Amino acid sequence: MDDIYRQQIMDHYQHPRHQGELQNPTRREHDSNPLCGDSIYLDLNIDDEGTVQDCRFHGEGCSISQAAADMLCHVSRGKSISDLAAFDKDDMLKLLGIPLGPVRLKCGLLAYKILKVALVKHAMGTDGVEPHDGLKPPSQ
Amino acid sequence: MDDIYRQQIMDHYQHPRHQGELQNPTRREHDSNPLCGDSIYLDLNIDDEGTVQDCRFHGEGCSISQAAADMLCHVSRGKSISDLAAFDKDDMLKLLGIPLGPVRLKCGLLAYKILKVALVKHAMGTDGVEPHDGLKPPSQ
Amino acid sequence: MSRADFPIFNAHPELIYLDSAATTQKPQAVVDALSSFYSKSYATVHRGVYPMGERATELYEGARAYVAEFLGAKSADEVVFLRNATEALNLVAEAWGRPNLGPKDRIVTTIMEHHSNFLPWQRLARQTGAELVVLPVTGNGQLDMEAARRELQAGASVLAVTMVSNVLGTVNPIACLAAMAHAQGAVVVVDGAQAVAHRPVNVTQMEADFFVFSGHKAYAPTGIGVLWGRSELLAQMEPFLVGGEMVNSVSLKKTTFLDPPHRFEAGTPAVAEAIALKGALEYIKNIGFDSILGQEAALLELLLTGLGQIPGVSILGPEGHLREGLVSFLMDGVHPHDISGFLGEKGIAVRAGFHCAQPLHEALGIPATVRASIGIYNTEDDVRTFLRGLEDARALFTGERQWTTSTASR
Amino acid sequence: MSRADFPIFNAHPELIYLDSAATTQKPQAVVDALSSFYSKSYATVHRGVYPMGERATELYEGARAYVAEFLGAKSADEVVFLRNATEALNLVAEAWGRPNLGPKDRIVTTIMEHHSNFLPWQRLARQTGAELVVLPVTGNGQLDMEAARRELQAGASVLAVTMVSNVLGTVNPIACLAAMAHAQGAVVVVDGAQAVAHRPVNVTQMEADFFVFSGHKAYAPTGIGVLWGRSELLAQMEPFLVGGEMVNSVSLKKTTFLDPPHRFEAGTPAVAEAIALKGALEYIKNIGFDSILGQEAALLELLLTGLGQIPGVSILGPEGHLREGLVSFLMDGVHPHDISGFLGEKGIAVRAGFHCAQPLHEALGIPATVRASIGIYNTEDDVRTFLRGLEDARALFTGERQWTTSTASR
Ligand SMILES: Cc1ncc(COP(=O)(O)O)c(C=O)c1O
Ligand SMILES: Cc1ncc(COP(=O)(O)O)c(C=O)c1O
Repeated sequence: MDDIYRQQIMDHYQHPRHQGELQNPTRREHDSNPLCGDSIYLDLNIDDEGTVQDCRFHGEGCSISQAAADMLCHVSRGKSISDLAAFDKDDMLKLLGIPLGPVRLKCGLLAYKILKVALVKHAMGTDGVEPHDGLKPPSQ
Repeated sequence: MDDIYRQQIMDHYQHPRHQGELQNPTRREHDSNPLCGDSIYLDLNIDDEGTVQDCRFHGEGCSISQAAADMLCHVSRGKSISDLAAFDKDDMLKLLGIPLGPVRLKCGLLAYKILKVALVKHAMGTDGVEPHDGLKPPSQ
Repeated sequence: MSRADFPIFNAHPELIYLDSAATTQKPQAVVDALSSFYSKSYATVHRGVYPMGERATELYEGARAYVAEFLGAKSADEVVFLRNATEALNLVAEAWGRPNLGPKDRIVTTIMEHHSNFLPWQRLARQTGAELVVLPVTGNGQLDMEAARRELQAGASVLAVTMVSNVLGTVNPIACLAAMAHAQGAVVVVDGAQAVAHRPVNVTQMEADFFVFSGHKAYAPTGIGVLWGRSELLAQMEPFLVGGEMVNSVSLKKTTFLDPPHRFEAGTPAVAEAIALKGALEYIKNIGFDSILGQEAALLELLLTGLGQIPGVSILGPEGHLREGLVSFLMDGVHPHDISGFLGEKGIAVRAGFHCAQPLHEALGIPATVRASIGIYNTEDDVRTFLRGLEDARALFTGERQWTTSTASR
Repeated sequence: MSRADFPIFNAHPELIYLDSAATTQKPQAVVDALSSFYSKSYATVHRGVYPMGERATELYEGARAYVAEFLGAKSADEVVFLRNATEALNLVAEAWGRPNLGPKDRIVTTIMEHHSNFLPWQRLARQTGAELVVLPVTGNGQLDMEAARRELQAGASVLAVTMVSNVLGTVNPIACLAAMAHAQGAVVVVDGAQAVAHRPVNVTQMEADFFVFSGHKAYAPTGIGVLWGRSELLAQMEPFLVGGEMVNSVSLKKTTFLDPPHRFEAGTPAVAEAIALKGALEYIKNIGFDSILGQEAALLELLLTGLGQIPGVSILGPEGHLREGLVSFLMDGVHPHDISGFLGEKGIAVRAGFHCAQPLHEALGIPATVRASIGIYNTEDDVRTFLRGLEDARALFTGERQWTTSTASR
């Protein structure tokens, strides 16, 4: 039953759609899982209306961290930041579809964590106010 | 079988022969077992020939530490310091005659330890030389 | 009743164990928790990307969450696993205290502290120049609240106080002390070593800033202790020990550390012990504090009454005031060591000495005491046999009776 | 053969455990040592004047004596029981290093150290102003002895070095390094975490000054580690943690401490764990290092040969040189995490990551590695199944083969 998800993960891993860098991202955010060496950069182009016009990732890591990043870019493109504020941990895990133990959970959620931080910084950077509730950086 | 020794310990404890202080001891030495509150002073009168002319103890503590001190005073009186150098831990334990666990061993050996230190100090004090082998302070 | 849960009484059916304030015996459930973890799920935590490693991590982190709940903490991230209460108190003194205290600061503690909640502050005070203020006890063995109020109002940066005295049995009014301390901006460090197995603890309600305890006094294995700390404080603190398992990234130039609680758990932790600690706390919860408080109070009453009837016995600690199920006492003319040695040979385990509270003994002007302390497995018979043994010891050591074979054997 | 001694393989007959460098499984004898102590002789140590307390003390101090003998130490008083190797290394850095080092001193260590033997020195160097010198490895994964000689001759106050690298498997020539270090008056701190379970250790012969290891990597429980130190050095050191059980006498004015080793064991120690550690070392001694060395070398050979035949695999660590039964490697195009995750689902436990040796990975310019490591219970079949699993992982993650149900299940 997991197999279809696994195949999908392998597919995103081996044939990523959104890997690469943006030329002039409005925001570039990075994070890593030092324990396993996963490291991801997320580039975002967010327009004045707060819509994610484009989204790309690069970096290194295991199939799960890379596939998760690719899937997340796919989901994010064209979404408004308030749509994305509603996208939570569980949604990310549902997207991946396979059960993850405590260690690999970190791989699966790395890109998600980066996106959340990027959106918070964006919110703070553009209007200088504290992020509203939906945009708090997720606690580790 | 231990009973005769126990009776003897109780007898020394309840009717000590050598409890008290010497008027002008040539050496007074003190030590304690802080964990249980045993505390003993040993007064010695050692003459120029190195003979223990008199020996008394005072202080507080359990039956074993007090009886051991009393017994040790008894043994020491009239002995030369070289005789006493040969008197070792095992002799002290034999004198007590009952098996002692690791904690009460410290009670049983407190007076013995004090005597050994006193003799070493005496040796160092009188002729200013390092104590010879038989007079090393016992390691804890 | 619960005596049957403890295998030690199977091996020693006659054993009367009245030294639970030193360390408690272990229920079968805790012994089994260890065996079962080692036999079925053993692996290192936080690292293994294989199912057994993930399972071990879940068990370990699950134990942390359970401890947090047991203590009424807001989050599992506030719970740090260490070796014992002593290590936890040292960690607070060093990692929180040392960088925050200087010659202008006052460290307030009490004369009834266990060495483990006294020495770390004594050393810190000496080395930082902070003033060490030691609150006295009243004639009734309670903390002198008047002095507490006065000294705290004079300014305090830390209040380090035990929830329950391991010598007097006094239960201190922590919430009240914490309120007074917080009014001065002091950080409140509570030593819960004698409390967790015997009465409900809620760190949030008592408004502590740090709270520590040892597993081995709460029916759990040796080798595991807990530091609970308010997350804002833990977050500001530098690591205490450094090494594997607590880093974010390490390089020759720059090293960064994990967030609490892992920042404070350097090296491979006591995984099995933490998991078995959860088992022990579950055991306590299952019996329930209502039942524990009731049972222990009844035995304490019996103990206090019985001791009061033995000539020459004087009892330490508060009268007619909330107290823990432990009693320290003196007997005229009989050295504590002799009492505990004599009872020990009769299979009755009680403690003699300073109970790691020498300053208190010094302040009270007494050399050493005997302490009988109650655990979940004790019965009325235990207390009665102990009291009879004590009578025998008195008769014998005061010379009222001679030592005979029948005296010595039980 | 010895696999049958380990209950984990009873619970999981198919388990292939190749992560012994992280932590070892426990033989029944060790699990039994814990149960039996808790069920028959449990009490606190050094205090109880009752037979069970005395028995527990004898067992605990007996374990210390056994560890001393196992390490070839001169005296049991040189053995301190702590939580793990990490705590032991922190203790050395803080209690010996901090008061003895300053801006003129050089701390020499190596790039192959585990974080636990690196971070305490990195922190100490920063805070005292001492210089931290990190010796490199050669292209063949050995310690660069030329650099070692040069740097030590340039002056050194400490040499902190691992006996066996937990990533490269390299066995370092400790006696030779110690001689060079001592010629400069340096103190030699040896991290024996990866050694004690696999090869004979003699601290006297290797002329170490401090030697540390963790029980859990030597078939013993979690929560117990050992610091061995030369008695002259231990005697000069102030306590690290302070509290109960390590004092001579305490008062408001003056506190004095016990002699080593107890000076360094504040609070109630991990009594049961120390006793079970003795059980584990006895287990090792009974099998014998001749047999262990032979068996592990044979499996290592098989492992190295097999890995060498898989396309795209590159092996870390020395070739044709003494090495431990552990191999870290990389596979072209497949992330270490995926390898270990994939194998994990097949019941094969290997580790992926930096293995708490990030500086080494950084120096070698590699992101993370997979590590397979051998214990006393491993068989040739284990290694063969592992190698087959690795082939499958390669085929799958490089896209040579598609993910199917048959790939995933074993
Ligand atoms: C070489 C080496 N040193 C030190 C350690 C730290 O051991 P522990 O985590 O048990 O303190 C390890 C184990 O991870 C190791 O392999
Ligand atoms: C009140 C109190 N605090 C602290 C401790 C120290 O506990 P541990 O020795 O487990 O660290 C004890 C136990 O002896 C205690 O009774």
